[in-house]
Amino acid sequence: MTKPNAQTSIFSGVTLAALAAVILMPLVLPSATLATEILIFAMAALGCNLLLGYTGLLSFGQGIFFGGGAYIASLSMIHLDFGLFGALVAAMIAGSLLATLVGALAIRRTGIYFVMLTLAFSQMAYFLAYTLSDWTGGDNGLLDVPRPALSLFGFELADLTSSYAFYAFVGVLFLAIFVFARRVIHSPFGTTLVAIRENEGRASAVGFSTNHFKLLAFVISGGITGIAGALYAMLLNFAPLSNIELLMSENILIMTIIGGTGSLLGSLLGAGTIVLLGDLLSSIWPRWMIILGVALIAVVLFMPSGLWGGVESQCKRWKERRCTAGKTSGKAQEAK
Amino acid sequence: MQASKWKKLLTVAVLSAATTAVCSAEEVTVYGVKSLSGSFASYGKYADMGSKLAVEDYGNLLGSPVRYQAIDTEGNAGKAVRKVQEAISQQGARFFNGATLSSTALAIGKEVNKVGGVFMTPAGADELTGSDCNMATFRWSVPTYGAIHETVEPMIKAHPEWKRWYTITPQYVFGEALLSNAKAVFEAEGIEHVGNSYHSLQEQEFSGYLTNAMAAKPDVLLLLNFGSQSSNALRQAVNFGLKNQMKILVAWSSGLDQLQELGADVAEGVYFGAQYWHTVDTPMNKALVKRVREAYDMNPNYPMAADYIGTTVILDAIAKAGTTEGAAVAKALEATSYQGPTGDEVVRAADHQVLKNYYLLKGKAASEMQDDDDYVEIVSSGKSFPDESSLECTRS
Amino acid sequence: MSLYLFQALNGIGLGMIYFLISVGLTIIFGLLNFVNFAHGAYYLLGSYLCFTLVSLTGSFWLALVIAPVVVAMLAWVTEKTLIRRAYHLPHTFHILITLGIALIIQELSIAIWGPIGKTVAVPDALSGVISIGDFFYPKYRLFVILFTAVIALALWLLLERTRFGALVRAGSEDAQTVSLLGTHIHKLFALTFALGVGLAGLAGVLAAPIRGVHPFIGPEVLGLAFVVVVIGGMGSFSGALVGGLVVGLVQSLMTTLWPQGASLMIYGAMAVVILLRPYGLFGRA
Amino acid sequence: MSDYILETENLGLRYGAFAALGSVDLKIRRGSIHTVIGPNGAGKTTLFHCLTGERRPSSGRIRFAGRDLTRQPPHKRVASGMSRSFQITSLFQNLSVRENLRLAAQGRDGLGALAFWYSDTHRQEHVRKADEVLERIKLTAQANTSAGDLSHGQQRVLEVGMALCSDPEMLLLDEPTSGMGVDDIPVMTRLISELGKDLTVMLIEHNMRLVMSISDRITVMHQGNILIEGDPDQVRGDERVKKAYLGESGS
Repeated sequence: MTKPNAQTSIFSGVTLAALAAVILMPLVLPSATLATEILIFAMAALGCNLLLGYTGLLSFGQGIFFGGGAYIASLSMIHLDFGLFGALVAAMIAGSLLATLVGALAIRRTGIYFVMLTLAFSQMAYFLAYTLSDWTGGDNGLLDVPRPALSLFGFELADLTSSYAFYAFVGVLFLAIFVFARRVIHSPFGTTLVAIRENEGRASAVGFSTNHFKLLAFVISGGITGIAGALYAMLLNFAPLSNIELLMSENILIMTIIGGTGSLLGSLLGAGTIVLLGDLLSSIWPRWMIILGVALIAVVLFMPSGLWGGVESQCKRWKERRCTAGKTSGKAQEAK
Repeated sequence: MQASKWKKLLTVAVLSAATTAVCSAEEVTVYGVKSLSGSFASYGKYADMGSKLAVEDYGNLLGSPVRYQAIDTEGNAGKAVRKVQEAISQQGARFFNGATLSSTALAIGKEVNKVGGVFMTPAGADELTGSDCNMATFRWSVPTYGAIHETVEPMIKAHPEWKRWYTITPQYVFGEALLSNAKAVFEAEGIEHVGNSYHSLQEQEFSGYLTNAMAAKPDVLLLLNFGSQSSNALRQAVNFGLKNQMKILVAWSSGLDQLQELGADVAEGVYFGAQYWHTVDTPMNKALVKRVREAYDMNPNYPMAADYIGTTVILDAIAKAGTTEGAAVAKALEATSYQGPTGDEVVRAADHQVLKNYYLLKGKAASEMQDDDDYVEIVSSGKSFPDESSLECTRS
Repeated sequence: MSLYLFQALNGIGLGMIYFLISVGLTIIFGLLNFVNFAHGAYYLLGSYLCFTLVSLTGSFWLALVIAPVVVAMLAWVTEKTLIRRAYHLPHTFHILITLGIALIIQELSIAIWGPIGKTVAVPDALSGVISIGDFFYPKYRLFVILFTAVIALALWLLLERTRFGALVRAGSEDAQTVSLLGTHIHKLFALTFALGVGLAGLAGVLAAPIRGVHPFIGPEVLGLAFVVVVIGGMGSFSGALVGGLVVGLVQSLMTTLWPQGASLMIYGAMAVVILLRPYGLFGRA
Repeated sequence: MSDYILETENLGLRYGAFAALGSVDLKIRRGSIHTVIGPNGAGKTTLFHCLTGERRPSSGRIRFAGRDLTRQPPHKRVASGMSRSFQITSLFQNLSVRENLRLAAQGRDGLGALAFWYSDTHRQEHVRKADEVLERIKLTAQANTSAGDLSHGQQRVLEVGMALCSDPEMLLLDEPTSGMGVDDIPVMTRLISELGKDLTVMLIEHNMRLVMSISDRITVMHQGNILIEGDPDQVRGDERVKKAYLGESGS
């Protein structure tokens, strides 16, 4: 959790790593749609990470924002002829509004009761979506969701029908959100979130009205997750009810935690791992979720800072070994 | 940090190289969309076995052996659609069969239609051959219309004294479709519909609804839910002793697998509607049962039979069209008639609905069962489909 | 009128099963301050073991005794090997590790018992119904109500009248105190975890003849247990009892009044309770 | 402007029949070091919590710098110029000492810190403030160490330093030497008396030697009420105080 003070410029190593991942993924993965799915869930995990990793809020409500974003984007395109950006903005606003609602109520409680509240809201949102079947398509899902062309001021810039074109669009958007998220966590606001995560009582004592901060964290997280939901609907041309199920919230959480809370690249790594694990293993062994279960346990026991944390500490150890080998041998390795 | 990134990319690269190497297809490949993992595994496993067997049995097509590839939906419509997209764009997939969930089937139908492929599904949603029909989508299962007509009507005909009916309906699109069909039949036959209970998508506790049903004192309790919900509703109805007070009809059962789950004690005396039953006396079914017993040492159940025939029919159409060009195959499939497991089956050109029998079954007592799977006797069977003039399907 | 009475009886029966599921969760949370997301999976295991024992021995009564004990023993082993090592971590990790365990139990169950559900027959002695006025009520469900009531009483005595119970209660107040008393806190934790999970297994056994056995029942059961525990108050025995009965009754009566909204209502009620009475009806700060 | 920066009037807090705080009229003179002492259960901590806003009093009023802040939440009191430390060390354990202080300084911005669109380093004044306090509490050498890795004595000092970052007019210290080793106490004593030169300090403390050496004024509490108030010599000589402490092992 060491925070380099000076390295907050946009083009830091972390951002370059994200850029490299975005460029390389479609080249090494079997398809652009798979890569797109990873980026979309990485976005959702990023949103979740702002809450969990940086503010310490474990929210089972991420599916509400994801599903809400997907529905609103789809409906605005189907019924109101919204274009690409219009739909994305609508989804972002929807995600933020839903997050404001859920957040405002949930942050009135802390600890496990907070978690339970988000869980209850998640179930309610699901039942609501399924009851409003005239709008959401209920159990059948919302079909015929368009994927509009990329256009600005009426000029069509690019057709996104091809999976690679759409990937490129999602990739650019992902990087924008990634940079934005980095900006957020290194802003006065973001550092205050970390303070709240570390010690809410003290944060309040030094003058922060912590609830306002938690709420804004929810709003930003909801907005990002809403955009991810919208992109998912555009990818599939379809907004299934499963978007808003508790299972979706659970998946987003698992991606975030497995990847590593409190690191943005961890979210990308976590989303990539879970999506790929499902994609590769499910075709080999239908009971592949046993492996997922074992992985979850292993992360808790051996890698509480997630895969990214594990990678980082491996690197550190490796570097230290290289450094100390030259000078004095040994001792630095004990540093945790 | 640099090193860690490379480490990660390297693993990704190795993993993906392994998957891309698999696919290079000149031959015909049928893609089976099956819920192998996730919460509909009970269905997908047997559906997959059915498709696999069909491809195996087919042998050569257009000069080379047919290939089969399963796509695991992970029980999630989103995953399913994404994987179908991938198969279409990366491997040029055009021929698909399967999908349990209505939402999955509807969305996949749209994707396959975009590239002019063929998709044969046994899913339940009437929209597949109704408002959301398209050139690519074909449906093997009888729609809710037929399921109600072929179960409720024969019961009324045989027992005119059963005048009071009570329904329990899951409140979503599919349940509503069954209910509105049932209401129409009740009206036409002069049946008194003494009440209906709606329940939600995730309900597993039916005692409350059953109490309401008991209070209405019906002659017949009609369960319009399916899967584990209908199993639990039925179990609990039996617990409540409803079997002694009224007849029970499960209009949309999944057949053998559901009866195996319920057991003879629960099923005895209960009526079931089913798309397929393995003792149906048709030449093709006899061959199928024999083949499945050889291959898997079991009797074929509905998902297995449905996806066996679904896959076979697609392959036949490809042979008939003499090409793997999707649109031509779809055309070839339209208006064909063939011998299926339920006897004569016809693909209706207007909406791509397969016209086939639906069965009314009645549970036997355990003592009357000839073998482990002999849970029911077939009471009646027949074909009922909405008129071509009243179809909702408007395909350009 | 009698319809509502009947629904109320139903609600009590349902509520008692919910109580059994939730009381284990609540005891574990109270003492260990640990959230067990695998609770529903252990319930599932109880159901499946019941099925296997009934089909092997033909005796439901044997299953009723053995299955919960086996589940409790498994829980004890899991506590020793895995859970214990996560106590010092934040709740996030409790949730994660038990989610992992739940996944493994669920998938292994499918691998062992197959994806198709199973039915457990009601024991012969309890099959059939007794008539109450115009209505019939299943003997088995009455048995469940009475049996659970006995279990609840026994549990209450265990917690209120024994040294073990005193330690559990003291530990729920302040884990430090108990270790100061010189008690092996590890042993106490393991026993409590096994007891709580064993109760979930027992609930699974009792529910099997009513609900059947289905590999994906775990999350639903878990969700309900959370609702009950949150309404009643985390860590409170009487909270689990009252919460269970309230949820059972509400669910049962709602099926007559507004069926579609039953689920929405329950989660809505839970949210309202947390917001108005932060620590549930019987919870402490 | 009144001589007194903080005045409470009839301040009380009841839990049912039990009065944790009876009726307290406390006046703290601007620029003084004012200590509240008393045996365990005397109500010191409850009084402290009412002043910081952690507990809402059931009766009475609190006036600070001429304003009534009886009902103000804790975080708003910071903006009024009141700042506190904790009895049990309460730091951002995983963050560096400098970041701890910088965040504490940022607390003064209140809702202004909601800004998420610019980098935190833009607000140099917080960094400067942090460095200034680092000097003052003599932890500059440890600036980049994680707060959790400091020695206990250093953590206690940082605890006080955190309270300084908001440029308060008045400092409320909750047992600043709590848990400190004998060797570290003089450091704290020096720090507090130095702070007393610039601001008003109110503290709760058990260490009598420290109390007697630095306090300008001492209030002794007993059973939820003020027993006496006076300068160190007056308190030292008072019989009632000795009696009140008698139950305790002579601290």
